[in-house]
Amino acid sequence: MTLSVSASGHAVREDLLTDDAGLLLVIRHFESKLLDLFDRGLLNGTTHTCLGQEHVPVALAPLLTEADFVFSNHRGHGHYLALRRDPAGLLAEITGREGAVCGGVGGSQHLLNGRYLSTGVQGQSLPVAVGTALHLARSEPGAVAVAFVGDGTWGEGSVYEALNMACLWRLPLLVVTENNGIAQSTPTSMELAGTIAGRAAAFGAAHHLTGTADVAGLRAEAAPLLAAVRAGAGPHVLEVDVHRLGPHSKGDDTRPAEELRRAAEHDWYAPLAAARPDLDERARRFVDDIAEEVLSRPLSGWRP
Amino acid sequence: MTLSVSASGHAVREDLLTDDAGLLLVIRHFESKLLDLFDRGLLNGTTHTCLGQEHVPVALAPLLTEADFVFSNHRGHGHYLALRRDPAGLLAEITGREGAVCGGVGGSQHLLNGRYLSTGVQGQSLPVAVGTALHLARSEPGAVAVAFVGDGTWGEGSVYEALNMACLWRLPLLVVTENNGIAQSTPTSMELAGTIAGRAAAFGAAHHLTGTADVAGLRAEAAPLLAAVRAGAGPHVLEVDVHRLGPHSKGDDTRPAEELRRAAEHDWYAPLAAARPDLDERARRFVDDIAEEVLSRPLSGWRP
Amino acid sequence: MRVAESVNAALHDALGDDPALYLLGEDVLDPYGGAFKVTRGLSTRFPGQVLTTPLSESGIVGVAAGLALAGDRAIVEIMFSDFVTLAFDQIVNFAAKSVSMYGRPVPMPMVVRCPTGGGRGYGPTHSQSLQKHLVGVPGLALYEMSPFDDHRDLFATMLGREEPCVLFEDKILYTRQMFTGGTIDGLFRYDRVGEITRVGVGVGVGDPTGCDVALIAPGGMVHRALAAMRSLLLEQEISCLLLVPRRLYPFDGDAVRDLLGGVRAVVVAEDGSGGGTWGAEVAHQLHQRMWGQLRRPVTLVHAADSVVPSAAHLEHAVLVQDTDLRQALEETFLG
Amino acid sequence: MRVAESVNAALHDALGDDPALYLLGEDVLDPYGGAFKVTRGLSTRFPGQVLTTPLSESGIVGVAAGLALAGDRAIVEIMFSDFVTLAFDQIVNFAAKSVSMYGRPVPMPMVVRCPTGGGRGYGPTHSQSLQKHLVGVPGLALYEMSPFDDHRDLFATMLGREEPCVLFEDKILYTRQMFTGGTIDGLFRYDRVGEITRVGVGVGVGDPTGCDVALIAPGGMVHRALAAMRSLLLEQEISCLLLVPRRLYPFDGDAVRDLLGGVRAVVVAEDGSGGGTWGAEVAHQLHQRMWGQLRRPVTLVHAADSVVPSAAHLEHAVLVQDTDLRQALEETFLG
Ligand SMILES: Cc1ncc(C[n+]2csc(CCOP(=O)(O)OP(=O)(O)O)c2C)c(N)n1
Ligand SMILES: Cc1ncc(C[n+]2csc(CCOP(=O)(O)OP(=O)(O)O)c2C)c(N)n1
Ligand SMILES: [Mg+2]
Ligand SMILES: [Mg+2]
Repeated sequence: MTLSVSASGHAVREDLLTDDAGLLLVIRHFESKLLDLFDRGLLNGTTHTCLGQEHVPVALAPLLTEADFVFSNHRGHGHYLALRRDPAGLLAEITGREGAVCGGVGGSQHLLNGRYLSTGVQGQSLPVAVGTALHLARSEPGAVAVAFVGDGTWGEGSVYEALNMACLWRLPLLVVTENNGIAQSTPTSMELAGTIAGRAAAFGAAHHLTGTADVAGLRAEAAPLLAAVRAGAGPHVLEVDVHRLGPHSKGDDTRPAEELRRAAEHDWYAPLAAARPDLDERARRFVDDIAEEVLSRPLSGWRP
Repeated sequence: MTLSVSASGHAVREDLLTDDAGLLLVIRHFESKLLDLFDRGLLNGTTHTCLGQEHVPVALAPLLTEADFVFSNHRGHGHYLALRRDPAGLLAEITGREGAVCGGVGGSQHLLNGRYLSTGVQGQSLPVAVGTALHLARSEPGAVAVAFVGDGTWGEGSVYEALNMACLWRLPLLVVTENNGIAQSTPTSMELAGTIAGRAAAFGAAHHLTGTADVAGLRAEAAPLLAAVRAGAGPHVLEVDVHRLGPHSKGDDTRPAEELRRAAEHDWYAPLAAARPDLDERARRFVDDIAEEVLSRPLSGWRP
Repeated sequence: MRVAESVNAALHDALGDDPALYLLGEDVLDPYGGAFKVTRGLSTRFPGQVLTTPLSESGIVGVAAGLALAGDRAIVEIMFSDFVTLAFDQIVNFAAKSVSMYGRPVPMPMVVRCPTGGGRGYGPTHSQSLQKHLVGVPGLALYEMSPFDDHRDLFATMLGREEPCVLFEDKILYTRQMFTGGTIDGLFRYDRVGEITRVGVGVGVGDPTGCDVALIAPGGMVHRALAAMRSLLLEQEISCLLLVPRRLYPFDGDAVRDLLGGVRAVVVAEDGSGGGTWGAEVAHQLHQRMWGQLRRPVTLVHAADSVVPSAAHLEHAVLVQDTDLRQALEETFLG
Repeated sequence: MRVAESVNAALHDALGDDPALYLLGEDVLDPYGGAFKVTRGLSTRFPGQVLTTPLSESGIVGVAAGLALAGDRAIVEIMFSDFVTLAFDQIVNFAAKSVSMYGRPVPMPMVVRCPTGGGRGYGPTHSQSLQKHLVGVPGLALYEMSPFDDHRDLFATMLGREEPCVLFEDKILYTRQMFTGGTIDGLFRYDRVGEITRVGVGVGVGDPTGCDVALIAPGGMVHRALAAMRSLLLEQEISCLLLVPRRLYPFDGDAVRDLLGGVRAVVVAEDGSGGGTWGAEVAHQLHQRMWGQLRRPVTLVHAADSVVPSAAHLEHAVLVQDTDLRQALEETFLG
C-alpha cells in the first residue's frame, strides 16, 4: 500500500497509520469522534460509522495497490482511512472545510481519491466496478476491482446484473461483503433469502466466508483470493461476518440491549486497548488533534 | 381450465381448442399464419412467434384456473391461446381490428384478459407477479401466480429482486422458464453465467428441469410442482428446455443452417401431423378462416 | 401537530379503514418506523398490512403494482426519493402503462411515497428533488405534501384516482408544524380551493386576487415562500399571493388561472435543479392562458443546475432560499 | 446513404480511431449486428472493442461508466430507448453525478445510444420518445440524431464533452437517406450553424431570418416538418424556417434566438407525449429572450398525452403528423 499524502497536506503520523494496530485504533477514534461531534451539534448531514468493522479494510489494505479500483459504500470511512491514510482530508470533507478530499461536495458517502470511489446508492457501484475490471483485464492485467457491499445490498438487482457479467467475462473483481447481520434496522433473515455463498455460486463466482476479526488472520485468508483474482481466476466474493457496534447512522439503533451486548463481545477494541494503552492513547490524541485543526480551518470553497 | 368466450364472440371450435393435439396445431398454424401475413405485407409492427415452444403452455393450461395470475412475455401467443382459447381476439389485437382483446392498443406483446397479462419489457413482470402472489397468499389461498420468462431474461436484476422477496415471503409463485438456448441472437452461454438451477437454489426456490416436448409428460412433471406451490411450499422454478424453430421476431434469424436443422429435429409437429393429418388440416383451416374473417373486420376503435 | 405526525396519522387511518391496503418499504417496521419515522406504529397496529422489504426499490414498486392489479391497494415508501430512479421502469413502463395500454382503464390504486429534497446535508445522492423527471408520464399523477393538507384526504384522493401516484414529501417539512384554522400568523391567512391552497393577506377576508404578484410553489417551498412574502410586504409593501397546488401533475392550468385573477406578474418556484423544470410546464400553461395579461414571462426559480453538495454552506448556495424568492418576486413585479 | 449506414460508418471510424473506445449492447455482434443493424460489421473488425451483453440495461450502463472512469471511452446501445428507464439510476445518480459530485470534474466520456420513437407499430413499451424525462440532469447532455448530421463529428463531440451523453435515434430515420450538399429539393436548402441545422427557402442563398414562422424540432421530426413546410409554402405562401438542434439539452437559447432573427411566431415540435415536454423548456428559454418580439406564446406540438398504441391507425392518431405541424404553424402565424 502506497501512502497517499493527505489531500490537506496534513502531516501524517506514519507509525500510527502504517501499523495495523495503530490504524485500527485511528479508525475507531475517528468514528467515535464523529459521533461525538454530532452529539455536540458540530456536524450536520449524516454519517455511517464502521464501529466494529474496522478490521476488514485494515486487513485488506496492504493487499491492494494504487492500480486497483476500490468501490466503497455509505459505511466507508474505515475503507478510506485504511486505503488512503488521509484522516484530515476525510474529516475536512465531512465538515466542509478547506482541504476536503472532495471539496465538501461529496461528504461522508461520496469520496473520490485516485482509484478509490464511494457512492451513496446501494448496489449501484457493482456494475461500475465491473466496467473498471473490464478495463483492468484488458489494459492493466494483474490489477483488480474491489467493491465493498453490505449484506442488505444483496437485495438490489444491480448486484446480479454485475455478477453475471463479471463471471461471463471472467473479470478481476473481488466483492467484499461485510455481513453485519443487519441492514439499517432489518435483520438479514428478513431481507436475504438463501445465502450469499449460494448466490455467488449461482453465477460461478468463488466464495470465501470468514468470521475472524483478527487482522493478520483475515489478511492471510484474503491474500490467496486476491492473488487468484489477479491471476485471472475470475470474480470472487469474500464474505466477512462482522458486528455493527453502533447505530446505522446516528441515534437510530433500535436493537435490544441484549443484542448490542452480544455484538460488543466481538469487539477487538477492549483487548487491544488493554494490551497497548499507549498506542490507544496516541491514536486518540492524533484524532483529537486532527479534529481540532480541521475544525479551525475555513469553510471549503467550491462553485457549481 | 375454463373456456373463455372469444373477446370477439367468434364461435370457438371446442374440439380443436380443448384437445391437446388440436390446441398445439392451432397455435402452430396461428404463428405460421402471422409470419405469412407479415411476408405478404398484411401486418405491421412486430411479433415473436413461439414456433417449437407450443407444448409448454398447452401442457400447463389445464393445471391453471382463472383465479391464477399468469404473466406472459413477448413470446406469448401460445400462452394466450392455450390459456384463453381466443385466437380471433388475439389476431384482431395484432391486426388492430374490431374485437381485439385490448382494442389494438397493446398489440402482440401487451395483452390483458382476466388475470392473464403480458408486457414487453423483459423481467419487469416478475416483481409484479410477486405482488399478485402476495395478494393470493393472503386473500385467495390455493391460487398461484405464474410468470413465463425466457433464459435471456435472467440477465435482468428485477428477476432477483423478485425471487428474493418471493422466497422471503414464501409466496405462491411459479416461474416458468422456456430455455430455448438463445436470447434474440445471443446464445445462452454468452448471456448466462452458471445455471438457472443454481440461481433458483441460491434464493431457496425449488427448481425442476425438464426437456420433454411431450405434452402429457410435461404436464405430469409440472402438476406436482403446481400442487406444491398451491399448498404453500413457496416459489418454484420450472425450466423447460425448448427449441426455437423460427426467427426471434421476423426475418432476423442469423443462426447457421446446421443449428436450425438441429432445432427442427426436436419439433413435435411433423410426427403429429403425420399421425393426425385430418386434425392438422382442420386446425389449419380453422386458423385460415379466422384470419380471413378477422381481416375483413373494420379497424378497432379507441380513444386515448 | 408536526407534518410527519399528520402523515403518520393519515396512514394509520388509511390502513385502518381499508384492510386491503398494504404499506411496503425498507425499514418501515416498528420500533424503527422508517428512516423518517413516518410509518411509526403502523406495523404494530396492522401487522398483516405492513411489510418491510429488502433493498429493492424497483422490485417493491413492482410488488405494489401487483397488489393493485390483484384488487388490493398499496403504498410504497422509497427511503429517499433519489432512489426512485431505480423504480423508473416499474413506474413509467408498468404501472402507468397498465392503466392505459390494454385498451380499457385498468385500476391501479397505488402511491409511491418519496421523501425528497435537500437542506439536511445528506449529499448529492440523498438530497435531490426529482419531480420534474416524472412530469408528463401518461397515466401517472404527481403530488407533493404540504403543511396545509388534510393528509387523510390526500391519500384517499390519490388512491381514488385508481392510477399510480407519486407523492413527494419534502423531508424538511417533517419536523415543521401543520397549519390549522386558516391562519398562518398576524399577516397571512390561507384557504383551499379544489387541489390548491391559497395563501395571502386577502385570503378568506377580502379579494386575494388583488395582489401585486403571485407565487406558485409546491408544499416543500412554503416556509421559504412565507418568509419572502413577509419581507416583501413589510419592507416594500408588495403583496404576494401564494398558490400551493398539491397535485403537481397533471397541472390544472385553468384552476390556477382562475385563482390568479388579474395578477400580471407570476413566479414559479421549486427545489429541483435548473433546466427542464416543473415550472417550465406551469409557465407554458399560464402563457397559453394569460398571454395578454402578463407583463413579462413567468419567472422560474429553482436550485442551481448542479448536484446538491453535502457541506451546509455549499448546499445553501445551491438550493433556493427565501432571499432568492424575494428577489425574484420583486424583480418580476417591478421589472 | 441511409442514416443507419451513416451512423454505422461513424461507429466504424470512432472504434478505428480510438482503441480505448468500447461499444456494448444486447445482440450487437455480427452477423446480427444489433436490432436495427446499426452495429453491423463492428464486432468483426474490432472484436476486442465490441461486447455483446446480457439483458441488463442498468448493468451495462454501469459498465460503460466504469470503463469511462478507468480512462476508456464507451458507447452503449439500449435496444429500445423505452428501456432507458431501467438505467435511470446509473445515468442520473452515477454517471452524471460522478462528473460533478466529487468536487472537481471527473471525465466520464460515454454515450448511451437510444433507438427511439414510434411509427413502426411496436406498441406501448417499444415506441416511446422519453427525451423529456432526462432533460435537466446536471452533468448530462442529450443529443438527437438527424439526417443532416456528420455522425463522426457527432460522436467525437459527445465523447469530447467528457460527460455522459444520451443520444436519441429516431428509428424511423434509420432507413431514410442522409441529406448532403446543402440541398433538400428544389424548394429547401440547409446549412449548419454550430450545433443547429437551419432549413428553409432562404438558407444559404438569402436571409433565412425573413421567414413568417419558425419551427424548432429534433432530428426525428425532420421529414414531417419538411412536408408541412412544403404544403404551407406552396398552398399558402407562408414561409417557415426550420431549426434542428442536434443537442437537445443543455438547450442553447441564445444560439436559437440569434438564428430566429425577427421571427414573431414560433412552434416547437417533438414526438414525446404531451405534458412536461422538452418544448416547454425551449419555450421558456425563448420567452425569456424574445418576450416583446413574439406575437403569441410559443406553440408546442407533441404526441397526445397517451401511450403509443400498436395498431397503425391508432398510432397514427396519437403521434405527430405533418398535418398537425402544418396546422400548428399556420395557426401560430395567422392566429
Ligand atoms: C438504493 C438504496 N436504497 C436504500 C438506501 C438507504 N440505505 C442506506 S444503507 C442501508 C442499509 C444497507 O445495509 P447493508 O448493505 O447491510 O450495509 P450496512 O449498513 O449494514 O453496512 C439502506 C437501506 C440506499 N442508500 N440506497
Ligand atoms: C428490458 C428489455 N430489454 C431488451 C428487450 C428486447 N428483447 C426482447 S426479447 C429479447 C430476448 C429475450 O430472450 P429470452 O428471455 O431468452 O426469450 P426468448 O426470446 O428466447 O423467448 C430481447 C433482448 C426487451 N424487450 N426488454
Ligand atoms: Mg449490513
Ligand atoms: Mg431464450
